[in-house]
Amino acid sequence: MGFLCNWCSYAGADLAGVSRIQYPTNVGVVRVMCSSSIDPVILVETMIRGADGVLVAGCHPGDCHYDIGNLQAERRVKVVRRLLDRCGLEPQRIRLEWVSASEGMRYAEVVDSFVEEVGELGPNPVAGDEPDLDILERLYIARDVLGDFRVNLLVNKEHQIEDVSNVFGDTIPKERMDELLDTATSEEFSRCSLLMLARDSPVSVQQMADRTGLPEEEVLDHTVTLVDRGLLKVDRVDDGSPLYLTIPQDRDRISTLPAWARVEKRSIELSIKNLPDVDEATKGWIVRELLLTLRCHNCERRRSNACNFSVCIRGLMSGVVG
Amino acid sequence: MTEAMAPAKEEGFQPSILAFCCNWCSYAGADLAGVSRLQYPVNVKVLRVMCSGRVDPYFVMRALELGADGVLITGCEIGDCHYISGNVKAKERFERLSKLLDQIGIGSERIRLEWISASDGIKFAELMEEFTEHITNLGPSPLKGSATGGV
Amino acid sequence: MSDEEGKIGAVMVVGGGIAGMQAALDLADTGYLVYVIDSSPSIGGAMAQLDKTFPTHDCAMCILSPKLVATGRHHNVKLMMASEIDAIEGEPGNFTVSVKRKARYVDEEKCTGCGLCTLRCPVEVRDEYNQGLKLRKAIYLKYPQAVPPVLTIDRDNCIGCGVCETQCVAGAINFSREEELVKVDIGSVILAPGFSGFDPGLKSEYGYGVFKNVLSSVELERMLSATGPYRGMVLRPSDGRMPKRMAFIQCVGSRDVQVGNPYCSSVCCMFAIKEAIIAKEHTPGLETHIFFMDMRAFGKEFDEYYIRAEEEHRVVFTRNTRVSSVSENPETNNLHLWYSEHGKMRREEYDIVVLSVGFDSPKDVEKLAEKLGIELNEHGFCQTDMFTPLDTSKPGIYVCGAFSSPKDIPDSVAQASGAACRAMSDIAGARGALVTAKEYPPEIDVSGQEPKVGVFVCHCGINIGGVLDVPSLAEYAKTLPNVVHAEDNLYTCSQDTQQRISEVVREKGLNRVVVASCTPRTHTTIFQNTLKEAGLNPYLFEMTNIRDQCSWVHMNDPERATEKGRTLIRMAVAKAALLEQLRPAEVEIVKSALVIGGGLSGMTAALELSKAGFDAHLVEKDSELGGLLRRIHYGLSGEDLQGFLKRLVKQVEDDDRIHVYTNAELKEVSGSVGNFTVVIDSEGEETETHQGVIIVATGGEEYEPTEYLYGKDPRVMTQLEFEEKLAKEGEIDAKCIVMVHCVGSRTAERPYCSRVCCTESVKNALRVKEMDPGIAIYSLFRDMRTYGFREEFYREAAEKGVVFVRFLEENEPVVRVDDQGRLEVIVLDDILQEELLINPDYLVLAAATLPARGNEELSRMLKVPLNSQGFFLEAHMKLRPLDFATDGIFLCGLAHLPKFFEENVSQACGAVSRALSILSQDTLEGEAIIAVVDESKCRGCGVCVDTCEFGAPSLKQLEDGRQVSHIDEALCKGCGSCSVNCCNKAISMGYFGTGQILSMIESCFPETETPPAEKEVAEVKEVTET
Amino acid sequence: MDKENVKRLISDMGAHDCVECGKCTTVCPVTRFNPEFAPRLVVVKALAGEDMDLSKDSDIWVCNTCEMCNNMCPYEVDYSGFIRGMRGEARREGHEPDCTQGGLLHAMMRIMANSDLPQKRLDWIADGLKVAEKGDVFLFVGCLPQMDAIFEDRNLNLVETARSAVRIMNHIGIEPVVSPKEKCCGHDLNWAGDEKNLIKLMNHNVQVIKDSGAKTVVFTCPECLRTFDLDYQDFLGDFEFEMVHISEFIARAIEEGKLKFPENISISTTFHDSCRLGRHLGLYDEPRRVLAEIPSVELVELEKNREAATCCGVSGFMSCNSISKVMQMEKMQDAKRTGADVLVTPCPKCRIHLDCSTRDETPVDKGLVDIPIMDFTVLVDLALRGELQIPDVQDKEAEKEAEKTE
Repeated sequence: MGFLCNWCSYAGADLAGVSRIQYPTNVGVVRVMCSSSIDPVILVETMIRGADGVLVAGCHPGDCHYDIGNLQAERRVKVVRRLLDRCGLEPQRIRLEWVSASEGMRYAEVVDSFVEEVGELGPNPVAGDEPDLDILERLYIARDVLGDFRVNLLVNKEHQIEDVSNVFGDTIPKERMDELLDTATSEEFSRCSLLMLARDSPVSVQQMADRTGLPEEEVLDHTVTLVDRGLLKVDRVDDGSPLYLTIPQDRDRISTLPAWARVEKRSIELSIKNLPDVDEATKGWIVRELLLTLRCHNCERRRSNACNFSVCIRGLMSGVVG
Repeated sequence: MTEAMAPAKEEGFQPSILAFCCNWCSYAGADLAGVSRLQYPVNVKVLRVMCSGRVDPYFVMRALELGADGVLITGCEIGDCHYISGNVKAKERFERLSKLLDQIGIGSERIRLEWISASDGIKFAELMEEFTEHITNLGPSPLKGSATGGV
Repeated sequence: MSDEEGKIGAVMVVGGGIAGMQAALDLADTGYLVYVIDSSPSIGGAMAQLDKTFPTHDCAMCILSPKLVATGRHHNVKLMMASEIDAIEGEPGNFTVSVKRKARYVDEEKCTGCGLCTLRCPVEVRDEYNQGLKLRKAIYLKYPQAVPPVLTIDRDNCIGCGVCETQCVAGAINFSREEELVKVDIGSVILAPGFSGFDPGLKSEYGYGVFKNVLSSVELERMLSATGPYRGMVLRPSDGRMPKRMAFIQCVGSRDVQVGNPYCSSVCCMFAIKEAIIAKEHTPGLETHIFFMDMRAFGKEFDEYYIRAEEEHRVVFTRNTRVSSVSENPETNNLHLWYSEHGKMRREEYDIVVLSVGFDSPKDVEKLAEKLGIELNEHGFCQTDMFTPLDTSKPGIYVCGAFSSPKDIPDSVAQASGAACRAMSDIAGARGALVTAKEYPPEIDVSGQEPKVGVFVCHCGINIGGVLDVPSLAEYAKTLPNVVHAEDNLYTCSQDTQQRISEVVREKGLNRVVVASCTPRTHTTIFQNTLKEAGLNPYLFEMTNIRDQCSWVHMNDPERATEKGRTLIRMAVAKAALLEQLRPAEVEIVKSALVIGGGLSGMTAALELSKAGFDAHLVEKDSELGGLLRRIHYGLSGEDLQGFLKRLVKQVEDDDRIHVYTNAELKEVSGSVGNFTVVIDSEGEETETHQGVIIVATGGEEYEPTEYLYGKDPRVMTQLEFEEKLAKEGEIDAKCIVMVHCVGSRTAERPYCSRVCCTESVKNALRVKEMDPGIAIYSLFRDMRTYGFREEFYREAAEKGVVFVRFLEENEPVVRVDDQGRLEVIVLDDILQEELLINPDYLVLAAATLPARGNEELSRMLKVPLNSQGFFLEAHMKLRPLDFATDGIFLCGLAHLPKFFEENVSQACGAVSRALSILSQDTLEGEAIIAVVDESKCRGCGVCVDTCEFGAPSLKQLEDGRQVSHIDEALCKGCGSCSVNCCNKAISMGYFGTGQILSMIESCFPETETPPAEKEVAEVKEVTET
Repeated sequence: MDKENVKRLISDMGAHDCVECGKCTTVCPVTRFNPEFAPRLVVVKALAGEDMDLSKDSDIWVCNTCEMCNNMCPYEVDYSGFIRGMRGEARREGHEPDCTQGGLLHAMMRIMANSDLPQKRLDWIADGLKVAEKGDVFLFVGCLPQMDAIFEDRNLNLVETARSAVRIMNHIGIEPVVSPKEKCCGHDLNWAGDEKNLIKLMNHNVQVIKDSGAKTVVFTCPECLRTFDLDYQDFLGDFEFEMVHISEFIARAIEEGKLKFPENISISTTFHDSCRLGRHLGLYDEPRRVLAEIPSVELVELEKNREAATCCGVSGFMSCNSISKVMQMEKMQDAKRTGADVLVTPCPKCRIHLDCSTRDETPVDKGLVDIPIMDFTVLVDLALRGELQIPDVQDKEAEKEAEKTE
């Protein structure tokens, strides 16, 4: 599978075609406006779908039509590579190449060498009808990691903070950012795997440590964070060790409501439904509008889903909160 | 004169129950049950007093006479009373009132005294559930629509 | 004290821990402007990290949050967080301090503490508050209940990605803030920076930081706390399992010259016992084992707590054992403890080992001391002396809390009040200068008017509106009797609706307001405030809870929940119609204080009161002042106490504001806070005085031993008698002296520790060694309780050859006279396990300190309780050690508990500061919801007098000879028990009147007619025929 | 206020004959301490047809209905009947009396009237007492067990009166009928103007007695007897069964020689003529004859006795206030002055009110009023069994100590 940025590498591929330069047929090409517009989740998704290798091609640093798109892509691929490694797949299955519009020949060589390299690595273990379930599960975990805000945010902000300037007007050295990104990626990967493990039946720290191979104290540390985020809970204590269970995130909860307000959509629609002579569309609009206009009555601001009412001590201070 | 038949348990009978809650502990427990969104039946209406020691036996008798199916008195755990011994007095009066209700036939199982501390939201919700069910099983108060009475 | 100009009525408190907060509240209540400076982003200090507190097992946060909110909300207190003192100049009463305010990048006015920004912050950092057991983000709130509730950006860890700013709904984040320097003018400074925990890693032999399951006591405390990492569960960090066996090693970083902390940190013993008990509660089947040298349980009810821990909670105590080292079994991460017992090396295995870490001086305190120009002692704590324990070396700057010497919470709180009093003494003239109060429009008298009720039903967003049909409730309210206006609002308690309510009140001439919304427990004050602003008496207001007790709990049954809402509103309107105007009673405060007891505490209190500009009436039962101090001659470092006593007595007698009554006792005390009527019988002549407050300082007495041949042999004497002998004779001819500790203390009959006698024995032993080092001294003790810096004198005594012999309670020393008439003492040495036989020339007994004989009588007269041992029982053992439950009466000195000279001085100043928070006011507002007596119906049977716990009702004679009940408005708390016990309902309650409650009951059950409808008499006729 | 009813009331009670001589006002115990109240004024106002203020603190509720005025009135104006009528009128307009115990007893009586509940009221029948389902003699117990429950903390042990009555009857070979169906006689509701519920209770009680086939109904409580004898028969005409007070019953048994009293310790008593027994029913001599029969019992008459006996301060648990307290003090001082060992009263209500007046604080010195109080029937029963002794005074302090050690 190949993702080619419209301005450089796709043009390069066309040039190879115009110059009738032959190259293997294995690479299916997808044109994208810029190499940075490929969300890392898509890269993992393609591997899950069984692609043996993914090629990302963009403009040479400096030529990017969108100024720094290619640098972003480079960082994203680095993260995905690291995650693939954690999943037990060879990182080389994903390759990033700079191909300018004039380099038809280079494009073909790139395709040649990539097809050959992937050939040596052999087929994607999760492809076909009996995929390697263990790796597949870890790929799903990788997808969860990339779906969460933390890793994405660090990757996206990396350029701004390292090269330009952060909000304080100074920059953070590259090593520190990379080290931060590495720890974040591996931490989130471990946490998502714990959540996956504890989804159906409660598991203890030892069981999680054995199944994921992580050291027990690290597993314990992660459980603390996951419990704090409201994603994990202690189901029961059995013979001295607590068993953890993932908390299913139900869909019916109204997202713009604070976590504690477990008022379901159903009851809002209930109170709106008997509004006389109002058509369905308007009713839908009213429900949405009502939810958006909620103002927190002690801070006068639009309510948000993390506005943890009981913590809002400003309310307590003004005698408003119990 | 035939033995007064136990009033038939109308299905769908929804008892109406009055609860006296003391401001410092049980009312706070009720609020905590609210904040933690513990669901419990609608039948109980709360009347706030400063202390369970403020609940006069006549209030309970008057409520029963007016058709209350059950009356709950709640207060602080012994030793926690904001006024030191309000709940102790409430307990003494409750025992005397129970004897009287047994004697005149209403039966003391229609009234209940419970200690709920300010952090006992769950206990409050469970009490609401259990007492409503208990009164539902007992059936409506014999004094309801009591204008008929007589021979 | 005339108000010389130039004195500034403001005080700066450095440190926002429990001591800083107590000092700030005392000062603010007395009318001073207070700046509280704290280097951390919010106040709370070390106490905020605690789960439970010893010995009462109060939840630390439950008793701390009221103080937090009070300090945060007090209109005389300004919080300056994340700030440090940069420089100070000026002289006592007029300082200018420049304060360096670190940028926290969050605007304190706008931030509501909602924590939304923390969700999206990508940077995770180890959380210091949770001792690193938990993670926090780069933008964080120190702990959930932090005050002020403002987030802070940790500049060192933040990568500046700016996500938090995008998330902040309040727009409170502003990255451009820089560090600023602020100049503040104040009158005095109080230092309460607390302490820093000893880093257990420095004791490498215990493997902290190397072995995973070796914890510090603070880490365990965090684990035990519900807001801690494991939500209250104790888990082994190595494998997340609950431990079976847990060991505590005491004196880690205390009583340890090697690490430079030779002193004792005073609290770790009791802290360990508490943690051992609570850990067992959280972990079923856990065995806890404490290794210690001396169990220093010297505070109030500490010894009973220690005994209960051993007998009831089965905590195992191994005495006299200092664990030498800890090793780990790599597979199981279990730990092996190596210690010697009776000479043999022992090894035991545990799942978790807890190191009871001691106190170090606060972080970078040298810098602070240098800036302020105050001296520190060799351990980095503040240098104070025995006579002025609250003053630093620089005049105008005072100290309290752990910074002066390691101490527990009650002692810190007492010292904090003391420091507040000392700080006020410099600026007494400027009291109230910089403080303002809130005004309200004149109140309209609605009595006699027809009730006109306004009903406001609240949506509370969708909290109520989502379940109840609020508009229909408002419509229904219109149909109720006496209701002239009803409406529903999205947020009744929001600012604009408050204005709306005042408008409607004026427009429609409402004289009753009913609000149907959430819980009255928290919101009544807001609405009552609005009524006052609209010119209505605040008690013409009734609130009914249709949120916490209706919509939130009946979500799946909206129809019947709305029906219940209607009933609740009907009940509220029924009561509202009968509400009457209530005005809280105002009590004139007499500007003078009564001090009972003319010992050290009493005299110090009287002098401080006079300095603050108030008269003090000092009542002393003996013929001369001084109390127990008359028998003490020198301090630990040889200070001349008798000289000090003479000067103190002279000061007291010369002060014209102090009226001394000797050979005096109290005949009778009546009245209540602000106006006590006190009859003093001094030398036969009775004088009746009126006092605003009372300070109890009745001191204590030395125990007359009955054991060890005391009184039968002149060579046996108590420590005080021995001290007098040494002081008088200046030398002693003896070869061998034996001292016995815990004589009369820590017995079955008196299970408390008299706290001072261990140190007293060491003092006398050192005195003897000074006179003649050749004299052999044996000190037979059970637990050496020389806590704090007194530990060094214990070590000095040991170095000078005093032989300390430990004996166990069960085998006490035996004393007899042998055949040659020599004294003979036989004791089983617990360490050597062999009997010692000594023939001393003198036997000195460390006799216990007993409560003063008159306490029993006084406690009945003042109606204040005694504890089981006969000492006075304070309002709250941890946070109100100097107050009684009854307002206006305070406590200090030995009357509270046996204590040292400097502790008495601190407590005396503290009691004065507590008293000034009342004396500084002109009037005191009492309770408004109180009992009201209908004198025509009252039979004067006195049942209400017996019922009331607060002594509010009393029988008074009317002119026509009838006796009727009279309620003392200042004492009545409004519980209503008396009105129920009154058989013909002569007493009713304001706001919870009998008629009002009955109207609510009747409106709650409308179906059956009330009273039963009238039937024709004719119906009677046909009955007779049957 | 309905003019017709008042007119009919005035004619029924013979109020026309009032010549406003004021004798009633002079003897009225309430007027002595409450100058604003005067029975004469009430009647005069009614006669003049003026609108009367019937709210709860008006004159009609302050009257103790002790019928001193009826007794004294030369023209036999039934003043207390008039007051009872006016209270019925006030009740119709929604006014209610000021009840003691917050109205707990009236509520209980209304509940009994308006429901038919299986009552549990015979627990007091101790072993050894023989009672019957059917029989000639019916013992009407009244609300003793209920009042014992309400006033439990005063441990008056009111039900002992019923036990003594049964013991006395068993002694002379009678097994009285005691019915679990019996309800409150309605005396208090009647005097509170609640005629409707009185009628319900009346119908029920009369039916119960008819079902038991009793010929004679013995009452230990004068208030029940007065309600049965006068009020019930006002409505239902004369009954076939005979109604007697326990004192008449015992006096008759003594005449028939069925009762002999053994030796007892000598005890001097003084007798309180309860208004209902005395002035309402005219039974003055029977109790005295019985006491005279007990050899060792000596009766010292109160200064104001028989028709002149003052009231115990409260009737029908209504309007108990400072005036009743002063009345009670005077009564108890009179009793103490007789020097008797014990004050005997035939009526349980008098006993409750007089005991209440002395057990707490008293405006006068405690020593002047601390004479113990004993029920007439209990005294006779003890005397019959030779176990008569002087009860100790209700000492509240001692009770409190006992409570503490419990």
